[in-house]
Order: sequence, then structure tokens, then C-alpha cells
Amino acid sequence: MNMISETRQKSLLYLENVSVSFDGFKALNSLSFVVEPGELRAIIGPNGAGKTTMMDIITGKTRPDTGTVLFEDTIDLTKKDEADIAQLGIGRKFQKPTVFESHTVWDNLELALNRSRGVFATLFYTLSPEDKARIGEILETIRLTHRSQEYAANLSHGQKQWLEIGMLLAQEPKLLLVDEPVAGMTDAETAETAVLLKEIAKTRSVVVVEHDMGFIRELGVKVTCLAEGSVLAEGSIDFVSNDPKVIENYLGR
Amino acid sequence: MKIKFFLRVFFLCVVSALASPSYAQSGAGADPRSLIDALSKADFGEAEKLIGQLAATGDARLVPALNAFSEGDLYFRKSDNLVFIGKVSGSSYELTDPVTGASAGQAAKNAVTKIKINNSLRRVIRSAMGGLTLMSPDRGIRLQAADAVLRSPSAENLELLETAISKETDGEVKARMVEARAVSLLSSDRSIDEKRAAIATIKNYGGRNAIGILMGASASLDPSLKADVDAAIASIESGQRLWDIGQNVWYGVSLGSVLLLAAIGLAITFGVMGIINMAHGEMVMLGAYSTFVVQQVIRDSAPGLFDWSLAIALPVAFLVTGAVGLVIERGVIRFLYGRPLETLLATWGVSLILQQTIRSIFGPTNQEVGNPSWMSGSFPVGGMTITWNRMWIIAFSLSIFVALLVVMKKSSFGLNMRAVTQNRRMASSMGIKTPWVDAFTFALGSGIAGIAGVALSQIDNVSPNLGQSYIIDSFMVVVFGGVGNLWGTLVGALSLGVLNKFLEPSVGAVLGKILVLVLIILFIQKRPRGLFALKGRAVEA
Amino acid sequence: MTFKSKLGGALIAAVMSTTALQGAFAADDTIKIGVLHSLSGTMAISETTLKDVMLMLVEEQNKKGGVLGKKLEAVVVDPASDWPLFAEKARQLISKDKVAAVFGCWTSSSRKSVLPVFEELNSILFYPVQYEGEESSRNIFYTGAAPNQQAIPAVDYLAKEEGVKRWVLAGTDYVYPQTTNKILKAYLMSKGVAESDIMVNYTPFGHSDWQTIVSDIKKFGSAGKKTAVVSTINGDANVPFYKELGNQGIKAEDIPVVAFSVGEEELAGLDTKPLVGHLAAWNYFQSVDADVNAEFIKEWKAFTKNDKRVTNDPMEAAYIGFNAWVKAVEAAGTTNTDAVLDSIIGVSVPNLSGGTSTVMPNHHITKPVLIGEIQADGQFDIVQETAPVVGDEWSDYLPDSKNLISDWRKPMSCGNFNVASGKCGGKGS
Amino acid sequence: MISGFVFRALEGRIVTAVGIILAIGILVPALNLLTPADSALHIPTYVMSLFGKYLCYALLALALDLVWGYCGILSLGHGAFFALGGYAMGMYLMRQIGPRGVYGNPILPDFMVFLNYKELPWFWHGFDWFIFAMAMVIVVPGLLAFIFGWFAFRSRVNGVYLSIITQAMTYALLLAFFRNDMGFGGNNGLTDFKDILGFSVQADGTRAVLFFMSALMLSLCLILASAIVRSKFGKVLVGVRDAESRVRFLGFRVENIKLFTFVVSAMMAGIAGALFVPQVGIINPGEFAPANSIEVVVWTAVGGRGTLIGPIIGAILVNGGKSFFTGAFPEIWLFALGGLFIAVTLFLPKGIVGTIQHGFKARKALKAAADAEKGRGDATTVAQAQAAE
Repeated sequence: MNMISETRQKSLLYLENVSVSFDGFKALNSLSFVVEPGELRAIIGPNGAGKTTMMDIITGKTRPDTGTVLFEDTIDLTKKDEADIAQLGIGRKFQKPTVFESHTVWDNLELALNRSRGVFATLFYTLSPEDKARIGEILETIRLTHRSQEYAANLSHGQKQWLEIGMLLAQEPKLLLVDEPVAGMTDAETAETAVLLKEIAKTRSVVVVEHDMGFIRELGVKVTCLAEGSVLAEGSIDFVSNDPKVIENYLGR
Repeated sequence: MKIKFFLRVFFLCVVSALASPSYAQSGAGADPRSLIDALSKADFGEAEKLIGQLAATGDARLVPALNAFSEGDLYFRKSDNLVFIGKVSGSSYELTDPVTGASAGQAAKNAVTKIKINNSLRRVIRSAMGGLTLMSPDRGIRLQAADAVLRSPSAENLELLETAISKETDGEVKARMVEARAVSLLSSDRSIDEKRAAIATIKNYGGRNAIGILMGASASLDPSLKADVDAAIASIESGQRLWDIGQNVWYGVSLGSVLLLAAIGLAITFGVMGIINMAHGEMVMLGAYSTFVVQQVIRDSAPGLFDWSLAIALPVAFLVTGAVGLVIERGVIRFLYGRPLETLLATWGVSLILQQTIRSIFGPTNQEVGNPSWMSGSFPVGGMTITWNRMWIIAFSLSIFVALLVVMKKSSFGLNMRAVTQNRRMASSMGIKTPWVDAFTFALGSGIAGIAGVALSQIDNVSPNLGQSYIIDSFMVVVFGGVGNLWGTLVGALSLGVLNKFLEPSVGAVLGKILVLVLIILFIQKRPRGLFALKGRAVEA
Repeated sequence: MTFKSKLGGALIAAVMSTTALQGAFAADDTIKIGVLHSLSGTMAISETTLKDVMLMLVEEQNKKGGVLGKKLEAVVVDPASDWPLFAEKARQLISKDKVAAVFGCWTSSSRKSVLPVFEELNSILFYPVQYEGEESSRNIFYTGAAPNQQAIPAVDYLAKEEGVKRWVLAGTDYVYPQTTNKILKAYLMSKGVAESDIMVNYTPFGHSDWQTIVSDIKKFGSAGKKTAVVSTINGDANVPFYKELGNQGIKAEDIPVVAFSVGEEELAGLDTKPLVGHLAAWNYFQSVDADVNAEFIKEWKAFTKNDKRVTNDPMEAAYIGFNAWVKAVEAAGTTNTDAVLDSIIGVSVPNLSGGTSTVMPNHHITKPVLIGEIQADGQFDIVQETAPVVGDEWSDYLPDSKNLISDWRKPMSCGNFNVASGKCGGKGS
Repeated sequence: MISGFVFRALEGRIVTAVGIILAIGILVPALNLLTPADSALHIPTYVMSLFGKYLCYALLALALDLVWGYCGILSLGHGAFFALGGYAMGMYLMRQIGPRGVYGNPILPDFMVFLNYKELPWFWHGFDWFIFAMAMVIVVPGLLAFIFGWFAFRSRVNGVYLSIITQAMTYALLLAFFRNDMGFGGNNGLTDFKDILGFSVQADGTRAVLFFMSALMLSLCLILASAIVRSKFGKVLVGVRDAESRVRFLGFRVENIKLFTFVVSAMMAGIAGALFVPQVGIINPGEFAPANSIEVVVWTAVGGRGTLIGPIIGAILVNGGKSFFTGAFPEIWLFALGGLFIAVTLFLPKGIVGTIQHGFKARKALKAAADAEKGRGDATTVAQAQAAE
């Protein structure tokens, strides 16, 4: 108890006893989970372990039946909707790369830029030199400078994943939730993505959900293993992958 | 002058006395044949008197003649003003003698003139025939006669009824006669006590008609009876109140079953397959037209099968509309999977073409689809009236629903169908021939719309516009119930039906319908995926 | 030049060239008349028949040598039950096809929609359907019945012959029933019927579930007084209404229904056996016993090549309108609108019920009123026929219109002359 | 800021389109008024009023395209906004009749007189004042769209559910306006107009001005629509259409974006309706019929949704075709129309303009694909280089 209250003081994201069920199926079962500022955290777990549902709850897409979800110790995320939460500084990358395919790469980033998002502000928005510079910077980071004027639909799968990460960067979030960023990537792309994420994690917290153990090993960070809607084990990758429960539930299969 | 006036009055009295029932009944020269012949020159008022005299003869041989008169089959020959029963045969009439029933040869169409009849005369004839047939040896005819007297009571029949009651052995017929006697007695000159007893009898029978009879009689009754009448009416009405609610629920369920019929095919093509099928209404229409064609063929070639026409029409409609559905799916829709909003445009085009095709073939006017005898008329249940066609339609729509549920849940086709709609790629990699499953699913939905058309042809217009009048309601039902859920469609249809019927009496049919639409809009705000929404992550994907 | 501009240009060119072509090839030895009836959409069910009648009348007239020695040519268009499209098509017929007169419209909405067009372009419309009255245009001839030529005689008949004391006025919720029922209510109350003995009920267009209303009628009818239903229910809704009546066992002997919009065409879609004895009031029935009618029916069946086709009242109205126009044109010696407008008033032509109908100065015509009872064979048995009645455009039973009269003869030339103030209202000159 | 907003709108193609529309708006009335009737250049009034009608339909289609083509909201109830705008204009025109109605009543329109109205219903007040009526032309549809959208978008009703409730909305309004008791003239609607701002609606000059106004409003709305879709807001709009949840997770209030667009679109539809009414001379509840709204969708699809010029071309083409076929082949035109819809969905899924633009894009894409090959090569090299580090 004491420990928890202590962690509460400095946590960026704090989940306690979160449960949610769909038509009787318990997707999350008193899940508790904490992310500290500046932390890069990996989450693993078998299908149906509740990884995506957890992200849905953090980002306001799903409301938990019970439990507490706090951002920066004070903000109750269960009372906010997606847009509020995004504006608070939580960015989310989907499992399937989700970019605006009928926009150019540049426009995708322009939309994501952390500027006033009101109806009239966007109507009368004009691109300032700083914004241009910022987009250019991100383009460099995600290595898409040479394709900035192309439609996102024409990008390769890996490039779409990067573009999406780039959009999250443009959003300037304090916490980045990344769902399976290397699914369907070549080995080279995977490696490069690991570098990218580590780079990003220097300035903000990142939570990565991933199946690819090699990738997680490459990240070299604290790992949380979920199963059946609650935390099974937490610690370094070696610690977790040696946990017998984890082996039985996940790795062994 | 005065004397002349008196003489004239006297003369009139004698003449009318001569023609009056009492005189006729005494038997002096009331020849039925001459009474009937007199109809040829009578206007409506005179004809009414003549019928009274015919009834007074008590001659049961006159029943066919009276019956023919009420059916408009009585003619008089222009050459000699003699009246006959006429039946059309070719371009002439087959004449029979109205009294003896003997054949009287033929007459050309322009050689005879039809004797005019109207509703008042028909009413008088009904009562007269009732009187004449009260003692018929046939139980059915006696029952009809008692009904007839009950519906057009007259004091003249009172004695006849009393004789009949004393001889009657059948319980049901006797009960009806007792009721008829009570009703007839109210307009007679019997004693107040007898009338009071009659009011009690009527009260015991209850029902809407009893209220009507009592209210009608109360004006002419002795003032001392007014309290009895009022009490009787109040007691019947309080008993009727619950029945009225029941009746309203029945109407609602019946409207709901029509909505269910109209929507159930759409629950497959739209609900399960995701095609915004604007041509759904036209499938219903095609089903109705199939019924029409089947009935035409039966009328022309095997009239005896008419009562079976709907049973024959069902598979025909199913196959016809199913085949049309198959063609539409193969020809148009299969190119549009994954583009649901575009199916709206294409099927809208299909619906225009189908409408115009039917219009070109059958013409734009309504076609007559007959009700088989087992779907005509009504029967009472307590204080409620249940019409046969509505009852069959409710039974029919529920059985279609159950059958469809079984196909979807139990058959291998149903399994394939659900597999394909849930995950097309997976299903196809498992060896399911997805194109054919799609085609037959659409054909099934269309076929079901077609058999719904068979049922709807019994209560609505059969015209090229038939489909248009159901399409919006159908979409509302499916969406209200929750897309992709058959139970949702069932509950949606029934609840919209009942809701509509409970709103209708208080706000009127027009406002009622508007309110239902507004409620649907509000309801969708509360539950954006309908009544029976699927939950969870899968929905969003 | 972008694609769009090319396309726009092409379209304008196309429309203009068709206009030019039509103008160039309009032969001088024909007279064109327009036929403006919906052939698709909801009203096609009623209107298509009238288009066929017009084609038949034109064909017959041409066999007789046409008009003024010229052949008639019918220009048929489809306004598709779409009211603004009626106005567009009327304009097209008058200014592009240069027709001498137009025969058309069914609903009041469509007539209201084309009225300004006919007045603006000064052409003539013959309108063949019974309507609510309250209108008299210089350019329109109303050959269908006004309320006094249909509704009031029907109510009189029921009151007198059937002794009806209690009335249900049931109609579709639109202008014709509302107005007719207002007139009827005022009329009945002027005859001493209590307001509590009148029930008014409206239903939406195409209403198909009549259970509640029919049972309400039954309830209203069980008050011990003879009850009748006066139905102004519109076309499509009638079939389910009558089916429900039949099934709930409302017999004509108990509660007769008299309808103003149900004719032979509507009955053709119904099994009429349970409906025998219910009534309709029109100015014509197919069963009218007259030589001219027998001839007309024979022609009609031959023209449609269908022995089962029936005739009905609007067809007779079209027939009268057409013949009156032909007679007026021949009297005027020209198809010029103003000349025909002058010559047509007072023209008498045979109607199909064996008498003659005269075009009155108020642009309505004289017709007898027939009351018929439905027969098992889908025909009507005529139980009463009145002497010819003049169509009354401004009802005497509406407070605001009882002082108005219409007379399009010079010098009055006014459609809404107020006899109280002695002035012509907003219209006319 | 605002100048940037407008300036962005005037991209090449839009300028051309506006130019053409305005040219038509001036030329057609000029040719109608100034050339003699027998001149080869003369445009008959009939053709002009027909084109005036098409321009209104084009504006309606443009309005629908803004919500459907750009925001992905398929409204099957846009006819309702059009009709409401039309009714607002119709009420003004009715009040202008004044004592020239058939009953000579200075206040009450004719239909109220014979339906025994004793006084003007409250909602008819103010409509004798042109400015007020014109304000209502956009306020009433806008307000309805606002209330409807506020609820629907907040509850995240979308896809086909939204389409069906918009249909329910227009159907409910259809039934309501049919009722005589509503005080809008029942099924006959409002008609027999006399004049607008003192000019006779039937005079050729007035018709010419109305025609020009239609062209002008279409141009202005086209510019506005162009400004909207080319602003950052417009990009968000397309984002909502293609990946609504992504937009949400980027922190945009999707419901506000949809609501704004829906309201603007409804107002445009209202303007279209208001211009339509004096040109065709009638407004009645038939305009609320769900089938009418579906037809608008069809025009937009035929022309090409998601392009601004497409719906304009689609509306003009389909209605032009309808005018032609209903006159030339009255018995079979529905086959042609039905066939057209099927053919367009099957063979031109992006519509006419969309397909042509797609042709350009495809050429660009080919080039881009070639670049991409090169690009991927680059990226891989970089990745490999980094991995090697």
C-alpha cells in the first residue's frame, strides 16, 4: 500500500484494478499498471490477453466497468473522451497502420501537428515557417523526406508504420502507446524501428505492445506480460521470459 | 268537398289495408307470384312494402327469389312485365320462375331489365328471409336466419321467433334466437316487464353490438326503462374496456407482423450481407405479382383449386424472386462487396428497372388478388374481433422467422453463410465457395421477400408501387432492431407495431407515424447500433 | 478549356439544337395537343389510363378528318408524379412543342404547380379529375366534379334513402378531403345534424393498416343511429381499407361507405364480393345504359386490345373536355388561345351518360350526379341519377367563398368576383 | 487569415469552373433577353428556367458532396434542408401576394382562408420582410441540422445508421408537412406566387435575375466549399472520412467537425431550395420525399463524389437526361435512368469527374511508384547502414 502511494507521486500513467467485460467475457480483470515519466515499456501477452483493450481504456475509446485510470497523478482519464485525452498528450499508434491514405505524407504530418484543433482555428490555419521546419524535422526522423508529396496510400507497409509514428511525434505527446509497430516489417525495418523508438523515448514515455520477442530484446527495457486481462509478470526481458507462468501461458506455446 | 276528401281517405285506407300484411296473412288472394311481379314497377319504397307482404306469406318457397333479389339477379321481361330469376349464360339470360323454380326459357339481354336494389331493400330482404327460414330443417340455415333477424330486428318477426324458439333443439341456434327475440321485443308493443327482461338478456350477451342495440332502442322506449338501459350499457362498457386494450395489442402485433414480413428478407440482404438493398421492396412486389399470376392461372384452368392458390403461390414466388435475386447478385452486386454505399445506388437503379418492367407487362393499375375463403371474415374472441387474414399473417410471418432462424443456425448452408459474412478471406481459404454462398444468400433474402409479398398481397394493393410503400419501414425495422441480428428484427417489428397502434387512437394515424419516426431517431442516439447491438472490439474492426 | 466547360457547352448546344429541330420540323398540317399525365411514380396507377384515353380520342378525331382540316398530334410527356416536373413539362409543351392545348394533371398539387405556367404563357389546360373547388383560372377548364357535383348529392342520397343520421368523414390527410369534409360538415350541420354525430378522421397517404380506424368506425356506428362513412380516402389506400372493411364484416346494409375516389379502375384491383352495396358518387359509371357509352366502351376495349379494361369517370371528363375543345376550335376557326377561350363558353357536347354537358362561364361544366352501388362484378349499379348540376367553383358552405362567383365572359372576365363588395379579387383584369 | 482562406480556394480548376458558371449565369439570361426570338442564338425562356432549376440542383448536390464526399456522412435527408429553404422562400412569396389572393384577404394566404384560419399562425410572422425570410432560408435548415447533428454526432451514430435516421427525419417532415394543420398548405404546398421584391416572378427580367442569382450563389458556394476543403479543416474532414478514429486520437473533436460541415451543407441546401422555388413556382411536401434525397445522392455519385465539380456536373447531366428522356421516351425512360445508375456504380465507381481525375492521378502514381522504388531502396540502405553501426 505504502509503495503504491509512493509510486502515485511520480507516475505518468496509473491504472489500478481496472476491469471491463464484453457480453460476459472479461477482457480486463483487475489490471493494475504504472508507467513512469520518460520510461520505455514493452507489453507482451497472448492474443486476447487484453493488450488492445487496455490501450482502448487509456485512450478513452472504452470505458472501464470499475477501476482507476489516472494521468499525471491527477487527471481521471475515465471521465475524458479520445480527443481530450489526445490533447492531454497521449498518442496512440494502431495495430494496423492507420494513416490518411488520400493525403500526402506532408499533409498527414501537418494534421497531426500539435496546434489548436478547433473548427475555426483549422479553417483559417496557415502553415507558419516554424511549423514547416518542424514537419521537415519529423520527415527526417521517419526517413520520408523524399516522399513527402506522395499520397500515403502509395507508401509501403513499413513506411506507413513510420509515418504513423511520425504523426504521433508531431502530436508531441507525453506518453506514446504503440501497438505492434513492427508487424509485417522486414528485419531491416524492424531494427530501424527499434532505433527510432529508443530515440523517441529519450524525450517522452513510450509503451510498446509487441509479439516480436527479438524486437523487445532489442529494445532492452522493462517488460510487462499480460494474460487473461491481468498482469502475469513484470521485469527485464530475461526475468519475464524465465518466469514459468509466462512460459506456460505464452512463450511455451 | 269535405265528403270527397273523406271518401278519398277512406278509399286509400281500404286499398292499403288490402295490401297490408295482416290482410295478406289472412290468406285472401295474397298470391306470391303477383306480389313478385309487382316489383317490376315498384320504386324503392313500394318494393319495401312488397317484400314485407312476401315475408308475411310465410312461404319458404320464396327464399330463392328473395335471395336472387338481394343479389341483383331478379329481372322482369319487358314484353309482359313478368319477373324471373335470371342467370347470365353467354349473351342471354337463363330465366327461372321465382316461385316454383321451374325453368322459363331464355331471354336476350335487352329483352329483360334488372330490378333495382339498394342497401335499405337488402336490409329488409335479410330480415324477411330470416323470418322465412327460421324453421328450416337445416341447422346452418336456421343459425343464419337467427343472425339475420338479430341484425335487422323487427317486431313483426317476434311471434315467429317465439314459435321457433319453442321448437328449437340446438343450443347455439336457440341462444341466438333468444337474443334476436330480445332485440325484436324492444321495438314491439309488449309490456314493460317483458322489455326489462329483454334488456337484461341483451346485457348478458354483451359486446359492441349490444351497446348499439340498447342505445338505438333507448329513444323509443318507455321512460321508466331508461335507468335499466343506462345501467346495462355502463356494465357492458366496463366489461369491454379490458378487451379493447387486448384488441389494440392484437392490432399492434398484427401490424408488427406485417412489418416483420416486409423486413425479414432485408434482415438478410442488408442485415447479414451489408447490402443497402433498395430493390428489396420490388422483391416483395414481385412476390405479390407471382401470386396474382398463379391465381390467374388457377382461375382459368382449375377454379376448384382457388383455396389452395396461396399455398401454390408460395414456392412459385420464392423461386421467381430468388432467381431474380440470383441474377441481380451475379450481375451487379458481386462487383460491389466492400462498398456498401454504392450498393445503394446500384440497387436503386435495379428497383427503377423492376418497377418499370412490371408496369410495362401488367400495366400500372392494381391487380386483383383474391382472398381464399379461409382468409376471409372474422371470428369473435370474447370482446375482441379477430380477422382470419390477420391471424394467418401473424402465424405465417412467425413461421418464416423460425424457419429462417433454423436455416441460419442449423444448416450447413447457414454455417457457410455466417462464415462468409464474418470473414470472407478465411472462409474462402477453408474451401467455401464464397461467390456462391454470396449469391445464394442474396437469393434467399430475395426469395423470402417474395413469399412476404404473397402474404402482403392479401391486405394491400398489388401494383408496381407496392414495394415503395414498404421499403422505408423495412429499413427502420432492421436498423431499430440492430443490423445483423434476426431477433432484433423480430422484436423491432413487433414493438414498432404495438407502439404505433397505441399512439394511433390518441394522436391520430398521421401524428402517430411521425412520432414513431422521431422516437426511432431518438432511440438511435441512445443506442447507436440498434436494439440488439453486437458489443465488443469485433464491431469496430 | 477544361472538361467541365466542354461538357456544359455540349449540353447547352444539345438542348438548343433539339429546340431548333423541333421548331423546324413542326409540320404545318398538324395541330399539336399536349398530354401531361404521370406515366411513372406513385400517380402512374391512375394517370396512365387517361393518357391512353387521350391517344384514343385523338385517333378517333383524326379518323373523322381531324380539326379544321388538320390532323391532330398528341405530344406525350412524363412528369413522373413530381410536381415541379409538371411545371417544367407544361412549359416545355407550350413553348417548345407549341401545343394548342394541354390535357392533363390528376392531383391538385400538379394542377397548382402548372397553373401559373398556363396563365403566364396563355395556353389552355383541361383538367379531368374531381377536385376540391375553390379555384377558377382563365386558362383552365375543370371537367371533373366540384364538391357540389359529387359530395353533396351523395350525402343527400344517404340521408334520404338510407335514413343516415350519423356520419363518419374519413379521408386522406390532404387538401381535397380536408376541403370537401369542411364543406360537408357545414352542409350537414345546416341540415340539423349534431356535431357529436359527425366523426372526422384523417390518415396519411398510402395508409395500409386500417384495423384501428375500421374498428373505430364500427364503434362509432354502434350508437343506435344509422351510420354511414363518407370516404375521401385517396387511391392507393382504398384497397387495404376495403379489404379490412370486408374482413371485419362491415356490410353495406349496416354501415354503407360512399366514396368519391373509388371507381371502376380502383375496384379492378379488388375482390368486390364482400363490398356489394357500398356506394360511390360520380358523374359517370361504366354501367350507364346509353348508346353513346356502349360505343365508347367498345372503342376503348378495341383501342387497348384488352376486353377487361374498364372505363371510369375521369375518362368521361377527358372525353367531354376534348370534345368541347374540338367544338370550340371549330367554332372559332383557329386554335388561338383567346379565340378558343371566347368560343368555348356555352359549348354543349354529349356526355357519356346520355345527356349533354355544357361549358359554363365559370370554366366548370354541367353534369348529372350518379350514385352507384358496388356490384360483385366490380361494376356499379346506378341507384340514383340527378338532373345536370352546374359545377360550383366557390362553395356556398365556406364562409369566405360564398360571396365569390366566377364568370370569364366579357366584360366581367373575373374568376373571383365578390358579389358583396362588387369587386373582382386579386386575379383577372 | 481570411484572405488566405479565400485565396486557397481559388485553385486553378475552381477558378475555371466559377468562370464558366458565371459566364453561363450572364450569357444565358443575356441571350434570352437581348436576342430576338427567331435568332439562332436565342435561348428560350423554357430552356433558361430549366437550366435555372439545374443550377439549384447542382448547388444541392454540392452541399451533399461536402458531407458525403469529403466527410463520409451519407445523408439521405438532404432534400429536407432544400425543402425547408424552399418553404422559407415560399412563405415570403406568399406574403407578397397580399390582397391579390383569390379571396382578397390582405393577411391570410388563400389556403388559410378556405381552411378557416382566423389569424396568421405565429411562425408566419416576419416572413413578409425579405431580409428576415432570407435569414430564415439559412437559419431554419441550419438549426435543424445543428440539433439533429448535435445529438447524432455526439452519440457517434454513423455509417448506415446515420443514413437511415436522416431518412427517417425527412420522412417525418414529409408526413408533417402533408398535414393541413401544420399551416403550410398541406399537399398542395405554396404556389401561385406573384412577385419578389416588387418584381413579377413571371417577368423575363426577373427570371433572368433569378437565373443569374442561382449561378452566383452556386459560384460563391463552390468557392466556399473549395476554401473549406483546401484548408487544414478540409484535410481533417477527409481524415474523418478515411480514418475517423485516427482523427479522434490526434485530438480533434470529430463531432464538432462533422457538425460544422453538416450545418454549412444544410445551409447551402437551404439556399438552393430558396432559389429553386421562385423559378419553378411551387414548393410542396413532395420535396421531402425520401426518394428525392436518394436522387441527390445519385447525381453526386454520377458526377463524382469527393470532387467539387463532380456533383455539379452530375446534377446537370442526370437532370438534363431526365428532362430529355421524359419527353422523348416517356414510357421507357426509367429503364434508361436505372441502367445509368447501375452502369455508373459498376464502371465508373468514382463518378465521371472522379474517373477523369483518377486518370491524372494514375499517371502521377506511376511516376511516384517509380520514385518509391528508388525511395525504398534508399530507406533500406539507410536502415542497413544504421544496423551495421
